[in-house]
Amino acid sequence: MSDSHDAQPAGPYAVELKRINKRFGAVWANKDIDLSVPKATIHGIIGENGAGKSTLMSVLYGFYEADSGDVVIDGEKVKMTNSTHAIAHGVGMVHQHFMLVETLSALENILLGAESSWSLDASKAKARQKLEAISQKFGLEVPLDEPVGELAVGVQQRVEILKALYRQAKILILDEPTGVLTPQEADQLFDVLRDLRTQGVTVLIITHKLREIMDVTDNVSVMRGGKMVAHRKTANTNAEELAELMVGRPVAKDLPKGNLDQSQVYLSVRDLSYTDGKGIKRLKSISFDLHAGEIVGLAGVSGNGQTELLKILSGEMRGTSGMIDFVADGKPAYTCQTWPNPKQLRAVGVAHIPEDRIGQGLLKNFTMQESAILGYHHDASLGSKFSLMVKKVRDSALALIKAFDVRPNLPEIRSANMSGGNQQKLIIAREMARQPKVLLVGQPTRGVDIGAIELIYKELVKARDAGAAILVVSVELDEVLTLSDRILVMNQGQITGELKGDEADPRTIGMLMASSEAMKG
Amino acid sequence: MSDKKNSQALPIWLTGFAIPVVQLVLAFGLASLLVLSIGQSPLEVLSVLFRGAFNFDTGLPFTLFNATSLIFTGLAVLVAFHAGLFNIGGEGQAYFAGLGVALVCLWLGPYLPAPLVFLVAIVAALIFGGFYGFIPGLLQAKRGAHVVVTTIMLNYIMFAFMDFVMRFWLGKGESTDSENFAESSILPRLSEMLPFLGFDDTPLNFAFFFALVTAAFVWWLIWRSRLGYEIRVVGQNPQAAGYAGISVSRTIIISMMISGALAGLMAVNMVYGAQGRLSLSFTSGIGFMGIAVALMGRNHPVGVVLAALLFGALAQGGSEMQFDLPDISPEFNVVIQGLIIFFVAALDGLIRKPIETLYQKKGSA
Amino acid sequence: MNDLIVTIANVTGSGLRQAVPLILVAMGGLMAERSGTVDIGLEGKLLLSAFAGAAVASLSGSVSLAVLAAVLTSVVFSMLHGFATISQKGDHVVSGLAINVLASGLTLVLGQAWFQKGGQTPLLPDELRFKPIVFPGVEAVRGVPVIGPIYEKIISGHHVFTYVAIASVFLTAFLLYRTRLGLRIRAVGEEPNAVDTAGLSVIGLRYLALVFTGVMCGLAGVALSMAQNGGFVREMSANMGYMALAAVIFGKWRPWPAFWACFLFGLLGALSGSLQGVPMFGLPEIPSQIFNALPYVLTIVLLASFVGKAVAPKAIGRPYVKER
Amino acid sequence: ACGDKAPKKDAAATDAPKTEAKADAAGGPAIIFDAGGKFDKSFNESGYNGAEMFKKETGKSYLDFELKNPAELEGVLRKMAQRGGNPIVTMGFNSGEALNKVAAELPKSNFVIIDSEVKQPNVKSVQFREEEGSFLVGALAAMASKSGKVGFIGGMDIPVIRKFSCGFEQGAKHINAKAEVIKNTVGTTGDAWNNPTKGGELAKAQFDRGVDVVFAAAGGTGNGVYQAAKDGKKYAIGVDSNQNYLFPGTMLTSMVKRVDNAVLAAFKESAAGSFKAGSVSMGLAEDGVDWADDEHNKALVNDEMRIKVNAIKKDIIDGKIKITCDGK
Ligand SMILES: Nc1ncnc2c1ncn2[C@@H]1O[C@H](COP(=O)(O)OP(=O)(O)OP(=O)(O)O)[C@@H](O)[C@H]1O
Ligand SMILES: Nc1ncnc2c1ncn2[C@@H]1O[C@H](COP(=O)(O)OP(=O)(O)OP(=O)(O)O)[C@@H](O)[C@H]1O
Ligand SMILES: [Mg+2]
Ligand SMILES: [Mg+2]
Repeated sequence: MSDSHDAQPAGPYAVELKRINKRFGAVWANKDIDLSVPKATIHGIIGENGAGKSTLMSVLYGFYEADSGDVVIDGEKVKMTNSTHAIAHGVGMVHQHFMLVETLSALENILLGAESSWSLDASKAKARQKLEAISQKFGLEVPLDEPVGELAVGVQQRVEILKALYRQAKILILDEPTGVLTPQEADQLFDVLRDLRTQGVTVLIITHKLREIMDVTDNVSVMRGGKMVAHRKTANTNAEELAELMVGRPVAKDLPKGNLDQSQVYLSVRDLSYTDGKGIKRLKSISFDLHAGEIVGLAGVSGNGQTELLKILSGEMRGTSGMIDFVADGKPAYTCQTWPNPKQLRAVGVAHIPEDRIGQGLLKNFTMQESAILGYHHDASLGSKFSLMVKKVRDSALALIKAFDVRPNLPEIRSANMSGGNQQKLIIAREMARQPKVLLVGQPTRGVDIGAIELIYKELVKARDAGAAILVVSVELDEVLTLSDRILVMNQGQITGELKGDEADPRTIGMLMASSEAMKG
Repeated sequence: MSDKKNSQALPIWLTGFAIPVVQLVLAFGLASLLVLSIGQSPLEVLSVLFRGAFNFDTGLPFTLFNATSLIFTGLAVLVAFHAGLFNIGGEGQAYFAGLGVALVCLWLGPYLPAPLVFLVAIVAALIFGGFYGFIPGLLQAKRGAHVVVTTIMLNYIMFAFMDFVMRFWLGKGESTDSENFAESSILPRLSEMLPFLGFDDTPLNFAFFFALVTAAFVWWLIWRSRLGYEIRVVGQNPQAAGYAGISVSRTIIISMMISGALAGLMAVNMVYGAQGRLSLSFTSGIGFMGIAVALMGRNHPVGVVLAALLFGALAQGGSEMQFDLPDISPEFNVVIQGLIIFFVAALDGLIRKPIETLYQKKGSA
Repeated sequence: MNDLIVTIANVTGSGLRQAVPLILVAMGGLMAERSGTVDIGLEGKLLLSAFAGAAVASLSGSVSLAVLAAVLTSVVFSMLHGFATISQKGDHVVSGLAINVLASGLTLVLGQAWFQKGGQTPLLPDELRFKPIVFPGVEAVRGVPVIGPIYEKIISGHHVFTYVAIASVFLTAFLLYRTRLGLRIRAVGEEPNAVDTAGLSVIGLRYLALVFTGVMCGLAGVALSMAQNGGFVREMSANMGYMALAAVIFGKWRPWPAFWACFLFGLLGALSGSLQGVPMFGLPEIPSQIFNALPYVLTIVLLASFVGKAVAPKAIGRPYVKER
Repeated sequence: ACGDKAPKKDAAATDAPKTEAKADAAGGPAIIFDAGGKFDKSFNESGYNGAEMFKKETGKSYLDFELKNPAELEGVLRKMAQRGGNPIVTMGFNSGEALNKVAAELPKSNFVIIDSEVKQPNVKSVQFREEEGSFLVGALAAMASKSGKVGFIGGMDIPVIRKFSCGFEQGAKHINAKAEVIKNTVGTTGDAWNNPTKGGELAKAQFDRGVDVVFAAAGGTGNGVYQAAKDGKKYAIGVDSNQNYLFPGTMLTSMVKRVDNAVLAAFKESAAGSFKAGSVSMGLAEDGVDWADDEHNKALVNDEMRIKVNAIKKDIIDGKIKITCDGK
């Protein structure tokens, strides 16, 4: 296995990118990129965070204009300076960060820019018919009249795909479409992609999950540091080789864990219930214990109450009823109403890595070092009673940067200018730095490349071995299986199953989760 | 905001000084055209404006005096802005604070020693102004009533209230002013504190230094204090605030109180410092101008001080124009202000970007 | 009883008239804000167009030229705002504020230069004004209880801009919710990225919305100086632009609620005027300040008790740059 | 050089000579207008007319200044003194306290204040008995009114304006004891003097309540009132200057307040070196206030009315009719 280029797959090509260059200021996101995608195939693109995948696809979609290079579609060189051009040439894209207007209905979102007449009502009526046909053909059901913001992410994803299909995309680009999907939803999506392929649609898909690459693609291209480093026929490669191509070194597979005394309870939850503003019961009498030195994985299809549970335990939201006992603080159990707020909890050793890192975990316009103290900004070590000392804040950020290899090594950089993977590393570093007794973790590796995943897993296990009690909420079954000493499965706001980590297998868990799906449907 | 990263590489003299100067020149250039169009000499207008604003006799002290009030109201807008709130209520907050200051000076002034009056008057300004900022803060935090709407309404309510106060209570005889305060309960003027400067006959008073100190304090508050950190988190992203355990509603209320209190300090300059009595409508739009000052100053205290000086100078130079150039209507000055706000603040990028790229090209070449 | 109805009809009619500039300006502001542009410069545009209308009317003697001039002036300043905020990505509030300051200076400087009346325009003769329209049959139904006063005072007897204002609400609501342009404008104020990737021009849509804003403010200015009054007086916009903006927020950025907010402001103004001097609660005289404050107090009470949290269009005030 | 009683003795003492030295440089009379501006079509404009009359009669120029906000006044007064303004006339109800202070500091300069009283040895206070003139127009209003209801619209609730409304009401009741006077105040800020729209609506509201003659004392806001009266075919009464010409056929009369005369007289006195400090009260007897009777309202005021009003005027001058208005 070498880094040398395989030949590009044979034509005829739906898409050819030739010597594409794209720079953002000093960052050379795409460097002399060539890519050829045969017609009616599914083509995977992989690479580390920041490798330039999204940029390349945005160039193909006309969202960014390349500094130099050509875009050739169906053998014809086309001008591609604007999404209008892409749409006109049958290119559709589902962006990594959804391009949906949350206040508009699904139908309106799909329609936007592709209305058939000046009258919205007429356009809607026409579109509704057309969409029904498309939905049926591909099994992509969405509630057309609900505001998109109120739909689950999986459904939003479908809206995005419908948007592209509605415009009769011949070339469909999907940028990390499975990042927020459950395995079941992802499989459904792949079925749709295969269907599309048989209809002659060419699909380009970006993902960090090699399993998915192996599963669904015909060819795969690997990017690293803004360059295209390899092309493979999927049939001729395997996950290990691809991982190595991406990271440039072999990636460790197994995760050694120490054997620990796990008898001491750190956090105890009893009969916790939560009813939301609309009167829907999101949590129904949840009870479980979290022990020192253990990682408990909370598996389940998203939208079954995991998010709410995390928010309540972290103090961000109040439960409706039930008791929570933080054993380590030596105080009696709290009720839902007296459970402290996140700031107080962090001070006594309950840390929280949020599911939504950009939305919650940091502040785009803050510097990295300012984001690095979020939630700990009352820590005595950072200054005097009322003031924060810049030097101390900076030093604490540098410590995190060092411990977690956060890049770039510049505490003054704007948080928004860090890559997603590095944002995630910074947040994890921040929450783990003060050796919390209880660590609540939501989707730790969402959108993160395998190199970073490896690091994050190692650090979580290190914290566990140091005696922390860790609750990991994840929709990635592999993740839950890899990390957990014990696995809880959530289903419609209840805990429906508990398995020992080494006894659990994907099938059993999948069934517990699937049953909840069936009940929902 | 996104060009911050780029501008880090550029020297401060360029971004903070040279570019604004070019922008100012452009604004004045356009104003000159207008002057020409009404048949006057732009050079003369400019020199009168400039001399009027900066001559050492009366110009400079008046400029500084005007700036003092603007610094306070500008800082008020700034603090609220960092909490994500747009406080249009500086006018009402300062007006009410004026009442607080006046009551202290009228009631306690004759009995307390001057330093004590000073303290109590400032505290009164803070409390009255703060209280009138607290109301919209509370309504926003607890009831979701938008601050922009409530502060506009509260301004009018305060105008009516103070009208009532002056009419039925504090107004002296047939006048719409209160009694003059006792001499000992008026803030010392600069001409008394530093007689060698020779700023006689000008209302410039101790409040000017107080404004500078306040600006420094606000800088510390926003960028160096723990509370300021929380204020900025809430202003940037309320979700993140919830995650970090920062109470959004509490922070909103506190920020509005601070904002109102800062606006209230304007009354220290006007009521306690310059006028030595409470008069009807003494705020006369200065609370409102604070918005322009804060935004021109890029919501940074140093910027606020500079912007306040600029507007203070314009107001003073403009009033000098009335004496020396009676043929130009006094409102001309307002046009110049508008042009400056437009060119220096709103159209910032138009001039800034080309200059910056030019500079960078030269640097790399 | 009939007296009461007559009084109510009178107050309602007056409230409606007072709301006219507010409604027109609010519809304009609403469109701008829905497209993502904060427009605090409504006040300035109102003032400028009021001046342009009255000035051109008295200089040219032509009503249509005057209306054209008012609308054009307002549109030009709207485009200036667009240039600063959309093209140059400047701060929306600053640009709006600059326009307001410019407006209050320019109207006076130009007015003084052209008419030498301290910034006022000459009084407009009747033929250069929009007079109230009396509907047919007013005389006939005058005596009829309830219907008579309602027909005479609320429905009939307004100048044309009252009807234009109401039509503008229908128009705005229709444009926004029933046409594809409206869909696009709503989208661009929330998620310009989505609009861009749908192959639409973010900039074009925002400018277009601002043209609408300009036209509306222009009409409001004409209503002010050529219908409700007969000429321009300095600062005659009297903060109506800010009140209209407040109404847009009060109405949570939706046309009909914003209209009702404007109407409420107008009505409260009318009420406070007609309650003054009426003996009440056995008191000889209630201070006028109480009546002057009344509309604002009631607005706050309503806002805090019923209206609830207003959520602005998500992308409002933020320049559109392609970044994450 | 300064009086011992002046509290800020040192500061004043050092600056007084300086002020005087400069005073010789330019010189001439000066007038300071309040925030309404010199073309407000009423109070300030009347003062402006007086200054212009002086210019025309003597060929001498004068200094003037429009205040942008009341807080400026003290500074402007001082600056006027430095530039040799003598006398310095300041217009408006809210300049009293500022002048009181400045006049004490600058004993060598002479000041005139219109519409307020300042007791200083170098200040002449000119106040008008607006209630007397208002009484006359009130009487005329009641005579012209068919409904027996007349209206008053004042800019702000301030003492001067209350003298107008008080006199107006008593005048109306003098003619018709059952006359009803409906009063409105436009606002609580300086904007109230420049809000014709609101003025118009207040007038219309009064018309709806049966008023058929309305008297406005509200500066530029009056324009809206008169326009509304014209549109509604009612009568209106102007204020300060003679505003009859604005809408012949609508303007019943105007309550003229001869600020112009007061300014002219002050300027002239000073020019002649005979400035007299002290308080002056100008009423009907002194030609300080009056009702306007000219060709524009000839059609509206018939001889019977004219005779009656002039009789009342005489009675007031003779003290037979007593008007009690204290402004509070
Ligand atoms: N709008 C932008 N402005 C500036 N730099 C950008 C922008 N978009 C991308 N970049 C930079 O270009 C490089 C490539 O980014 P890109 O998003 O294409 O990476 P990626 O391969 O999609 O990574 P991931 O797997 O995390 O999605 C990165 O270094 C990134 O910082
Ligand atoms: N707007 C930007 N301007 C300048 N540099 C940027 C910008 N955005 C990102 N970068 C830089 O590019 C690098 C990688 O960023 P990028 O956004 O591609 O990460 P990412 O891994 O793709 O994130 P994600 O996986 O969440 O998409 C980082 O070092 C960051 O500093
Ligand atoms: Mg990326
Ligand atoms: Mg990407």
